[in-house]
Amino acid sequence: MSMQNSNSSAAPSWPLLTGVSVVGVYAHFLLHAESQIAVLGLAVGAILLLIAFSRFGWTARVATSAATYPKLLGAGAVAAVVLVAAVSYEMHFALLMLTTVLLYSTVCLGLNIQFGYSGVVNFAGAAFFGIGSYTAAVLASHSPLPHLLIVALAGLVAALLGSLLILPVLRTRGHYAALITIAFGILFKTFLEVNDALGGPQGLKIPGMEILGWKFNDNIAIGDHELSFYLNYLVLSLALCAVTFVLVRRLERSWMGLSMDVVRLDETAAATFGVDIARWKITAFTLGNGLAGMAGAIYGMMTGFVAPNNFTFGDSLILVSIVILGGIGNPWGILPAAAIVLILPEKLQFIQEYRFLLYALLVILILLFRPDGLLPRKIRNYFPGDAGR
Amino acid sequence: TPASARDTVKIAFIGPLTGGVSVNGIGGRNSTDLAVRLRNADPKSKYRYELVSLDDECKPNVGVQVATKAASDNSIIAGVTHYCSAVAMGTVDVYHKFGMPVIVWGAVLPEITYGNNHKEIHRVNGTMVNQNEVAAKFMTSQGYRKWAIIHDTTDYGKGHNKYFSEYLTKSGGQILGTFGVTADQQDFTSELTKIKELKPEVIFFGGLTPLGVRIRTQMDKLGVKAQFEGTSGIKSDAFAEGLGKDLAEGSLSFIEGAPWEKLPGGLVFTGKYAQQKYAEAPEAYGPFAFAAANMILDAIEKVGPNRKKVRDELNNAKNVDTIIGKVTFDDHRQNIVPLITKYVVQDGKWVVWEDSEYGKGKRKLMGR
Amino acid sequence: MSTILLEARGLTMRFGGVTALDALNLAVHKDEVLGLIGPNGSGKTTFFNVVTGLYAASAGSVDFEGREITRRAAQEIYRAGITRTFQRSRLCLPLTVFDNIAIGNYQHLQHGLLFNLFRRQALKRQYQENLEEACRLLATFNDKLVDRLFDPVSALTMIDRRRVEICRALISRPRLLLLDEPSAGMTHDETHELMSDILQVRQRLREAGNSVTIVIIEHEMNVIDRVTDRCVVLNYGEKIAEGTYAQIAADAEVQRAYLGSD
Amino acid sequence: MDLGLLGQYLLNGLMLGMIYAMVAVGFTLFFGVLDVIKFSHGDVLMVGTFAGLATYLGLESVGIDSPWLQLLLVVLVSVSAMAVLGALIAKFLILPLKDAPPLNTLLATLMLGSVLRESVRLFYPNGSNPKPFPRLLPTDEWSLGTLTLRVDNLILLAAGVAAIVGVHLLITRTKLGLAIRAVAQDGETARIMGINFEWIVLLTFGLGSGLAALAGVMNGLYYNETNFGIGLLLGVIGFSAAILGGLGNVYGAILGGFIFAGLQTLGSVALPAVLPSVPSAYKDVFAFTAVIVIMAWKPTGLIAEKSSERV
Amino acid sequence: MAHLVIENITTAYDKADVLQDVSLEVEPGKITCILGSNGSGKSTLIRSILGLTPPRRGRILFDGQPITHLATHRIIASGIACIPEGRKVFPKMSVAENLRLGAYQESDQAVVARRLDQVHEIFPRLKERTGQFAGTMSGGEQAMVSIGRGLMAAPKLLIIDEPSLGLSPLYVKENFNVIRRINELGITVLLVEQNVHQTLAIAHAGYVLLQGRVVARGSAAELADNEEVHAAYFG
Ligand SMILES: Nc1ncnc2c1ncn2[C@@H]1O[C@H](COP(=O)(O)OP(=O)(O)OP(=O)(O)O)[C@@H](O)[C@H]1O
Ligand SMILES: Nc1ncnc2c1ncn2[C@@H]1O[C@H](COP(=O)(O)OP(=O)(O)OP(=O)(O)O)[C@@H](O)[C@H]1O
Ligand SMILES: [Mg+2]
Ligand SMILES: [Mg+2]
Repeated sequence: MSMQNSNSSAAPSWPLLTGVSVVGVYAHFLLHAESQIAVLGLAVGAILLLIAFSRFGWTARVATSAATYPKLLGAGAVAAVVLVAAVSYEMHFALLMLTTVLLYSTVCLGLNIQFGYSGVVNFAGAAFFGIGSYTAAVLASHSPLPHLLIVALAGLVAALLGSLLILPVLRTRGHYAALITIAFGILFKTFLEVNDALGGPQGLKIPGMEILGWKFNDNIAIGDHELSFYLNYLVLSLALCAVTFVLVRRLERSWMGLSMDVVRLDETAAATFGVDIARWKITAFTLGNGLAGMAGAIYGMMTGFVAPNNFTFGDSLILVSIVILGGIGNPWGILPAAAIVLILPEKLQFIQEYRFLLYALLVILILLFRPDGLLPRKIRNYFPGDAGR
Repeated sequence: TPASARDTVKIAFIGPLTGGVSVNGIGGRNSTDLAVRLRNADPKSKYRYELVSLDDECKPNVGVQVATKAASDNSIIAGVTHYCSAVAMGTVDVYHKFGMPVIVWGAVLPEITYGNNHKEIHRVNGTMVNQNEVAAKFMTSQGYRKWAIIHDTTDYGKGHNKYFSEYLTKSGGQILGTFGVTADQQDFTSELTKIKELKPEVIFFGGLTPLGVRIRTQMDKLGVKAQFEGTSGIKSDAFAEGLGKDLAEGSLSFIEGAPWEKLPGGLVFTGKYAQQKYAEAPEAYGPFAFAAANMILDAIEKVGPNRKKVRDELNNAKNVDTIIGKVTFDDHRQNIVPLITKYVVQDGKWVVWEDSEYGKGKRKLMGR
Repeated sequence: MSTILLEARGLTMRFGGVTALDALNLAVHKDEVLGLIGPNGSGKTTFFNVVTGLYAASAGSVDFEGREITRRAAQEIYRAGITRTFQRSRLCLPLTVFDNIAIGNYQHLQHGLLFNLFRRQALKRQYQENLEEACRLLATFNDKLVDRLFDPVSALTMIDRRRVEICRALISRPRLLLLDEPSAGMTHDETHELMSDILQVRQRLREAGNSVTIVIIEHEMNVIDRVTDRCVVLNYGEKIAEGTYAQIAADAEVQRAYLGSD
Repeated sequence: MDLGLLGQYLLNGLMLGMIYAMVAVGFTLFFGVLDVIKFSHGDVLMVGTFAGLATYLGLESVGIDSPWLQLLLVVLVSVSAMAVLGALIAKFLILPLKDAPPLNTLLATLMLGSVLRESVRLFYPNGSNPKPFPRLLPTDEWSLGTLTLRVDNLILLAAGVAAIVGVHLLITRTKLGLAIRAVAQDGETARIMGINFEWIVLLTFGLGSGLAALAGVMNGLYYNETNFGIGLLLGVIGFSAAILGGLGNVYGAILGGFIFAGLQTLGSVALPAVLPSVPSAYKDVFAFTAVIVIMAWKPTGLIAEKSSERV
Repeated sequence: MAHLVIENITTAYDKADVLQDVSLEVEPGKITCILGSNGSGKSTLIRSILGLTPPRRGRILFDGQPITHLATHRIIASGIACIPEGRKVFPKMSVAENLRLGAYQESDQAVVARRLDQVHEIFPRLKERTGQFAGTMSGGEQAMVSIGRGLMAAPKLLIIDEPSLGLSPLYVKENFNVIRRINELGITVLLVEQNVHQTLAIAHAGYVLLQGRVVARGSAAELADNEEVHAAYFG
């Protein structure tokens, strides 16, 4: 066989490490930037950095290096998040944002299985996220169940409610399928608002998380230092996000991923070669919704409150735009995209009522100049270091 | 002391600056900004104040986010916060947790103050309970008996529906039908046709200006002849402008607080507001935001920029003079509003009922 | 060579007013190469589509290895051992050559959640096996394609794509292979080579104990002459002739309707 | 319920359905041309209304006050302004994205919708408040018992029908329509046929946006009120209606529009009458549930596209 | 007159040049063919002429006018029509509409109707199936639609890319007859075909492309004897 298995040792690892560090440092400064000048400076800096990276071929080096050491890349990413979090240990807001980014990333990893692999469109991501939050609200207030179990149950409930849509989702395609989920999202929000059983439009309070007596909502005292209680949620979310990431990645690089891709690209060819279309669509839809539900539960417990207005069609679109901006099908794209989509509007607070306008314009510009997203999906390689790159 | 030598103290404003109800948020923001500017221009003030305004988009999750941002920033001493009730409900715990005193300037749900015992949470505007009690009694005293209710399905509309219906039945009014509508609904013809069939004397509307304008306009289109009665949410210039003089004529609204247009302080407010050339009007709740900001600024002047002290100072507010009348906080730090003011549109302007030709008997409400 | 592998009886397929297959009776014998020819629009592709379960027959039945497969789902028919190529190539263009071939082996791949996500070593073994088989197949058709195993199919020329499509149909070792105009657009030489390659793979599979029966649709009479054991000629969805190429080429009706007499 | 009221519901439903249908036809048109869902459609409609309103105010200020002349100019200015806007959108947003995945176009146009909406809110004088839209049509009315028939409604209904029929004829009967459809199915081959690809795309977007503006002005004339938020919901409903009917089919869009209006009317009036425990506020829940059920039953819309695929 | 001259064009898709320095000439009134194995750049050449993938260097003259960088519809307007590779019928349009689009630049209904009759005469199947969506037709039927559509344009120069792909032997013969007849009507033809025997039988002159370069040229008879052609096609 003429495959080359040998070139993996050639690429050095330091470009990868440098890349991860640069991104980490940048994220840190971005999280902490408050003044207009700082935000603008960081924006300009990002552009210059990107130009410099591609001009001197650094991007390619980082990419090769990343492809060679996937484990290192993962570890690096986790380490970067942990470091950024550690440095901001008492900055509640920064930690809240970081955790939000991680939870949204988890949801989008799920959406990515749906949109990116099996081609099931879902414009009701926020609704399933919301189902998770509501499940957590109900179970945590009215049952003695351990909270980690509640998170898992929230995922289950979201997946189960999603299966109400299975029949129409399986029968429709493309824009028609989009309508089903759009209708469901709107229906969900309106229903919660009209029906008072779950708090109606005013929403519900959710108790903070508690695992084995460890109260997530209390600040952590270490010696003289008070660490923000958000660190609790951050660690949990990071764990969920990282595990999800690894699993999604494995799923992509397996026969499951292959089957889903074929279902997305050509149902006729798929059927001719025995691919069980319904099975993969259901798997993707259910997995994705379940992930949204779990993330929603943690998010709900962290913010302590849930109301229908959190889960509008607009919020579902935010999720979809993260998936698209990141580069559909590439889990690595989701993290930076989630950071941009969530943190940018927040950093634009200083332009007040103009921020949404500017934000929308920025997204359009990204779409025009990076039509395949920030990090376009790569060719599948089933096992690290194998010939496929 | 020269202005530059004064220490800078930050206070926050939080409200909806984008989206459907942003008019009110921007009006509140401008009013708070006005209070800060006036204070900074005052040579007697001890500090230079800086306003940090944040947009909660009228969404609870965003609200919690920005509340955390403000509350976890210890340089921000206190806040003038929230127009939307669901957002306020979501954030009260955050303020409590971080110990930042805030005064709610627009959200009307009773539970915001009564649903917890957080010493940080105050409210200058009244709750929908006060408003609706007066509204129901006043209308029945005018001799009306039959109502149809339209309310939006947000916390605002649903709350108003609940309390108004309660007081109305107590005062002997009869409700022929209740219709919930979504906040972005455009067409009400089927609801109104149904109402036409029910032949009520009054249509009570619980919701905000944009919806109010649409419903009143479509009532006219369909020939629904009934008195139009709204809540505090329609008491805005935009309501009268959006309908035009003729259609708006005779519409009623009830709002907590003294009629600030008539108080000397209120006139100053209007004058100064105009001077700053804000692009947007203060809207109904701007004066509340202005009053809340001033209470906070006064407290800081008095006890210094310290959250706990400011909180305690605010807790004890009794008979504080503001442009919305005297403010006294009860044991839930809710302003015991001495007064609900009734307004009626007369010749394209909201006029205090007692001063209007209606109040004086020269013009008649519909069906009287 | 007389056991019947596939048998269509009274097979009829109507699209609105068009009758694409008209009570067709057709038998495919085990181990033969059957040429299916006929004028454009005579129903050849439709026959494939009905057999492979993409269209539901309006009437009639199809038996495969003695079991009825009429109107079964395409997936079931694939599992029964029938694969095909398409007249207009239907590959997943963004996917790699390997991916496109591997999916052809769907029934032999393990799809469990646990297997795929957690038993990575076992998966790797299965992956290696498929990789080797894909390479072996590709190498038969075009050595150079092996180096392009991890290129997206969209980067290949039309004829390489067709080769990939044939590999996809072969990797699962089907018992019946349906080829729809495999040589279209190829030069004389290329066609010749392609046919030899297909026969070579078939030979190899037979030696390994898998006999592959082939039905081939072609408009290139050289090919039909060279590779088929028997031919069936369709016109307006009906069988108008049957026999060896020499026999049908001499048939007057076939000449009139299809070959065109010189 | 008496006959007059029934007639009134029917008339309301018709008017509402007509407006939905006009928006849905716009969606169908765009979908027909570039296979794109242009989600900013509703917001273009809204901008069209504001353009009409501004024209009216301008005319008032220069002293032109004949209602018919005003009406003519309002429609003209609004339609042509939106046509230009539509063409610009096509040129700078849709065409550059034509090779990108369709979801990108969807997202880009959604964002564009936000840009338009926010721009009106921020830059139209006092744009965040509702605006009265002038009554330019005669308001004579006949009362038949409890049914009120108004001349302006009838005129609007007729205008809507005329606009939709006009668009339909244009698409199916003219050479331009042929070119539009050709470009939709295969841009490159359309060019080989000698069709000016870019021009046809711009033209179609101009046309669709002009139609949106017309719908916007009609919406304004009907409700005599407008605000920056009307586009969002009309967009979602128009999209639903277009899909419900079967994309790419003008009749489907019309049918979808009326069905959606019917569902909402039913939900707000009939539903509470039949099930007293269900208040009228559930009407959207009802309408969207019905949409999902209909889609499960007819997965390619009520008037399914004629299949053009084969293997 | 329909005189196409291609001077030293180089065309590329992304990076690699697909055509390198190609020059050729299509003489008015003649059938000129282009031979070449798969991927040698024949279709790319056609795309360059049509302005779909304009050349990076070199120029193309039609009747003495440069058309190198004109928009495609302008090039078509100058009297060129094309039957593209892979048929490219409009799948969601009826056969009749597909044919009508072929004569898009002709607005005289009578002329269009006359051409339609001619096409129906050549391909009776198309008349039978006027209302069928082209996308649902069999492979060969689609080829007929595509050829018929090209004929509807009544161009000065007709460019044909592998027209007999998927056609039955009878229609392949018919097809070559049609091309010859078209040519006899005075239409210049540029023909790309794999079917070398029959192509050289009707062509007047031809070129052989190999990996994007012209490696042989000459009259049909010369090419039939040419070594390279033999090597590539007759094995
Ligand atoms: N999905 C469909 N809808 C309508 N008609 C169809 C459909 N599929 C096939 N047909 C018609 O059925 C007839 C047979 O088509 P089929 O594709 O089987 O022909 P074929 O023998 O493969 O021809 P070719 O050699 O040209 O590929 C044709 O007339 C075709 O137009
Ligand atoms: N859109 C494209 N993008 C990139 N490369 C292309 C594209 N189209 C063709 N190519 C490449 O250009 C080369 C020439 O292709 P072309 O289609 O012109 O060949 P051809 O001679 O027409 O072949 P065939 O006989 O298969 O039709 C091939 O190597 C092909 O891979
Ligand atoms: Mg065929
Ligand atoms: Mg070619």
